[in-house]
Amino acid sequence: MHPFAPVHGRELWIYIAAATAGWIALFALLHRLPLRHKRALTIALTFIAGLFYTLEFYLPAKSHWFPWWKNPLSDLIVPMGNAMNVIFGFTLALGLINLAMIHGRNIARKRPGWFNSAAFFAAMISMIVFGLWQTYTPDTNRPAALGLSCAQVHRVYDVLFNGLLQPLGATVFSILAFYMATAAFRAFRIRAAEAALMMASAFIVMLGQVPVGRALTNWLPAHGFYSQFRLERFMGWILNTWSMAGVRAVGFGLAVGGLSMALRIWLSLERGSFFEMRESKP
Amino acid sequence: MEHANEFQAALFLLIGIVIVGAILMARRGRAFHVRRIPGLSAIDEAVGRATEMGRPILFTMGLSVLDIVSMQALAILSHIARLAARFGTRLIVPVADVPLYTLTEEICREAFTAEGKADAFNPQDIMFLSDQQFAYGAAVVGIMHRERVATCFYFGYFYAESLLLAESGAIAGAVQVAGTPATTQIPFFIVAADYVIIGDEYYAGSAYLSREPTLLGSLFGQDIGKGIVLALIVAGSVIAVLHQLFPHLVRSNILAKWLGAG
Amino acid sequence: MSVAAGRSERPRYVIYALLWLIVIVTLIWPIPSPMKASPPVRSLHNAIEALPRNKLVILSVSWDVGTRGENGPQTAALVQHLFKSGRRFAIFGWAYPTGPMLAEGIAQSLSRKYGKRYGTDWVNWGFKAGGIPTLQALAKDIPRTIVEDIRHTTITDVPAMAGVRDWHEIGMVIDITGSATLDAWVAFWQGVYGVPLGYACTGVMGPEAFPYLDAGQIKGVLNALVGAAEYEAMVGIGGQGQQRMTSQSAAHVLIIALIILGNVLMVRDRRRKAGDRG
Amino acid sequence: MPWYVIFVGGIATLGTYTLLYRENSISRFFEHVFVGVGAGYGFYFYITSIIVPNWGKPLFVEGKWYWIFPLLIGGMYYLIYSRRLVWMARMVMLTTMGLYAGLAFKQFITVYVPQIAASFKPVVARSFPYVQFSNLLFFVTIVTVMSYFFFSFEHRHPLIRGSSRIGRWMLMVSFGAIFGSTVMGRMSLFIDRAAFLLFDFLRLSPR
Repeated sequence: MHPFAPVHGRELWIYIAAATAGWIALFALLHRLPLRHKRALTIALTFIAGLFYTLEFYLPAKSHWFPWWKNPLSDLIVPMGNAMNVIFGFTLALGLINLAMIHGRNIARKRPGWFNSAAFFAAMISMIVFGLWQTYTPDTNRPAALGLSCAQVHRVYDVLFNGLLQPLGATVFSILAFYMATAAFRAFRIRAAEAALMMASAFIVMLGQVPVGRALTNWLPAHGFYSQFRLERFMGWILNTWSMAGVRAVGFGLAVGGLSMALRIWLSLERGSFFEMRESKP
Repeated sequence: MEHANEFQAALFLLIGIVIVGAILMARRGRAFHVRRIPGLSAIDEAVGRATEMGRPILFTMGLSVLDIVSMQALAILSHIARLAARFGTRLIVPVADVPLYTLTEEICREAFTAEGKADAFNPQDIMFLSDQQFAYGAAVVGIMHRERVATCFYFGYFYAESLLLAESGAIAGAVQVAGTPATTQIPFFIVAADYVIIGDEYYAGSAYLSREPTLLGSLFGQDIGKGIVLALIVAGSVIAVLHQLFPHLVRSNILAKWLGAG
Repeated sequence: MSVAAGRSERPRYVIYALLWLIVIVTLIWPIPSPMKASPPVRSLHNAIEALPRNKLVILSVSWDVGTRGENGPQTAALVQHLFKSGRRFAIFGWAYPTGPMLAEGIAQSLSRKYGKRYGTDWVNWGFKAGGIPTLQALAKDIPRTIVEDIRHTTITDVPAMAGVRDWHEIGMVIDITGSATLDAWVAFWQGVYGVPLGYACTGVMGPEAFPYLDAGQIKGVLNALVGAAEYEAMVGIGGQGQQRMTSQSAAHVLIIALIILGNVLMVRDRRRKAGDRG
Repeated sequence: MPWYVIFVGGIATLGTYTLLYRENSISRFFEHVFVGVGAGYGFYFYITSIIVPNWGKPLFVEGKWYWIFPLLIGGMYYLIYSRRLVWMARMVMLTTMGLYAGLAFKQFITVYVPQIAASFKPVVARSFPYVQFSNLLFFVTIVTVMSYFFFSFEHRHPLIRGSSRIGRWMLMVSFGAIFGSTVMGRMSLFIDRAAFLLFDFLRLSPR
């Protein structure tokens, strides 16, 4: 029988247990290797992983000279993507553990403000509980559990999502508008000609975007040569020509820089304790 | 374009080989030059000012997490920490990421030890504050005012907190030096800080200070890569002009076709 | 130090109060001002109008609660245009788990006005992790990558998904975003398969979109709330964007005035100091 | 939205805005609640939107036993908390980074090569002088800005020195555009909250 054929029932569990045991045994063996060999293994794996997408793209799909050629890696794109989706799905709880550790420590040591950490846990747990609960119960008046009806479960979730998560997140970020306003008055000093040029460009963009700025140059004709000097047109020209050229030039620099960074990672040329897998000192 | 054409693959190979070649040459001991970067010379001056005034220096990497950007910031921090140790100036480093925090402390301790001032190193001055953007921002602002810092350094990847930090530093009257690859935050540093290291200069700066052969070689290779891109743009523009002026001689922009456009 | 800090607190409160005041006043008493769509907005609108009707549009919702004030009205304007012109669309998220839920709320509340129903007129693919490898897989096999919609129906059983297998059935992808997601769509969809791409982004990222627009990699740009307002005007609907333009104008004028005032005061202080010395 | 949702939302909004006065216990409380519901939402959503349909279904319903491997690989990330086994976590992370490196090579061609081709603009042409001027400005800007970002030699030659100096000036126009656009975005965020407080929470309506 094909080893990757689907299996069911008890057989499935045996397969899963065997695969898990095999995996653990493999890594228990690898763990005994000296660090040098572990590093060599990592270098090899990193290289192979990078090679996958590189060859998939740079090898042609079909070849004129070799009619039997077909890029073999293209068929693996879908399974690879689905596997990465799930692998990342499993790792995304890492951030949660980090947060739980910080706040758990605050509560355990009764640090000042520990009740805020308790509020963190209360909010997190109720979101998880009611989120899962409302997903798997229909929105009806039937009783669910704990004296709550199904509709009430949905209502609690509504409060958590639309009453807390949405307004809190939006408000926290909107505070930036206030910081911007005070910084405009207290910190944005035009000390050099460079900053003056920047501010001129910024003022044109700020005014050209909004009705009040556009109204300033309404007296200019809507067509013909002078229409180019209407604020909204002028702003569009700055964004699309002048500023665009600068942004694109910076982008080319970043692209080559990104390419070199990717090469360094792929070929394990990067230095530093993380990349060389050195044990950090206790 | 599901797969690269020959010209695209050749372009990628050319730039890739140049970069890797330069890195390997640098590692074999070939010395590469890095040009003077104005913002960097300001670092020594800014440390000197804090020493004269007898007030502390603040170094922040914003919300950076442990990655390549922050590792280059640590190279700059190491340089600043050695200067601070030499002059006996206090250095405060608030961090927003736990793994980065442990590495930061290690780097500072090493820098103080290298200057023979291991006992002057105060681990309390390297601190983890919070990984929440505004909680971190507010706490750093608090430190700036309480400790009356004379100099602020901003190196790393910054988000919206850059505005809050640079404003408070400016009000505190500190000399501020900033460098970040985050293009969107550079404008705020330009108006509120004294010296700004722009975009790619950030990577050059850390290579310059750390003298790490891999980074120096990579920088040289990137320069050649950028040179190739620039040469393509100039050549393509010349062909575009010829195409406009003599349409029957130059039928189309062949270079653009090779690159896969149109 | 406390004296200096105390003194510097006063202008802070005055500025905060001013910002509150002008925004509240202009929200309650807005001055109606017709918006004229700029070329990047118009070209996105026209690109959607030119789409064949049998193709699906992907709304990639890469924003979360933090940028709701900008991306929310953009999403609403685009959804209304798609409803109005009778084009099916799929809501999909791969950057923030909240995104597809927020967009679903917007689509739900607008669907009544246009008499549209979930499942036949739009579908919600929910959130998928895995980043770029997942996007690549999506292009080659949509049902196997998505598996279930947000209501846990098997994706091939949703009427709106009839006949949708891979990128061939996708007419356009519109990336509505508050973070750096554009490169991924350009690199692994538009650049590879030539699927047209639309873009709606926050103000911070607006200027960085124009190199892509110039190279034809994106069809058009909605930049922040102003982009939403212009799009509403273009489609001929009312909406939050246009309602809030007076406040937006007032806030911009306030910022410009504060920068100028701050610098005038600096110059005056400097002159006074120079005068004391002389 | 039902009234109780709006009521809770209004209180949460006002509570967060007390931060504008100064750091205080109310704003800190709401900040923690925000982080809590955010983290909780992410967790519950990953389970219902990814783990159950994309992993549980093929593994347990369809019997594809090899789907156990993503769990084993994903689980290795958690070993970063163990000092002895951290090498496994680093191995998985570096392999993933290698995978992304391969993607970056593709990205270079599909994102930036078309932009290089789009930069071939005729500086001299038989078109409107306005278009020609724009093309010239574009060409000068892109060349000078790129020359500013050359690092491996001193900018001594007057040509390169002049070019890189002009490049830095040209960059200021781009930074100004980013500045102006950022102001616009930040203000929209506040206007959104103010509109919520006025029209939903206080039930006023625009005149």
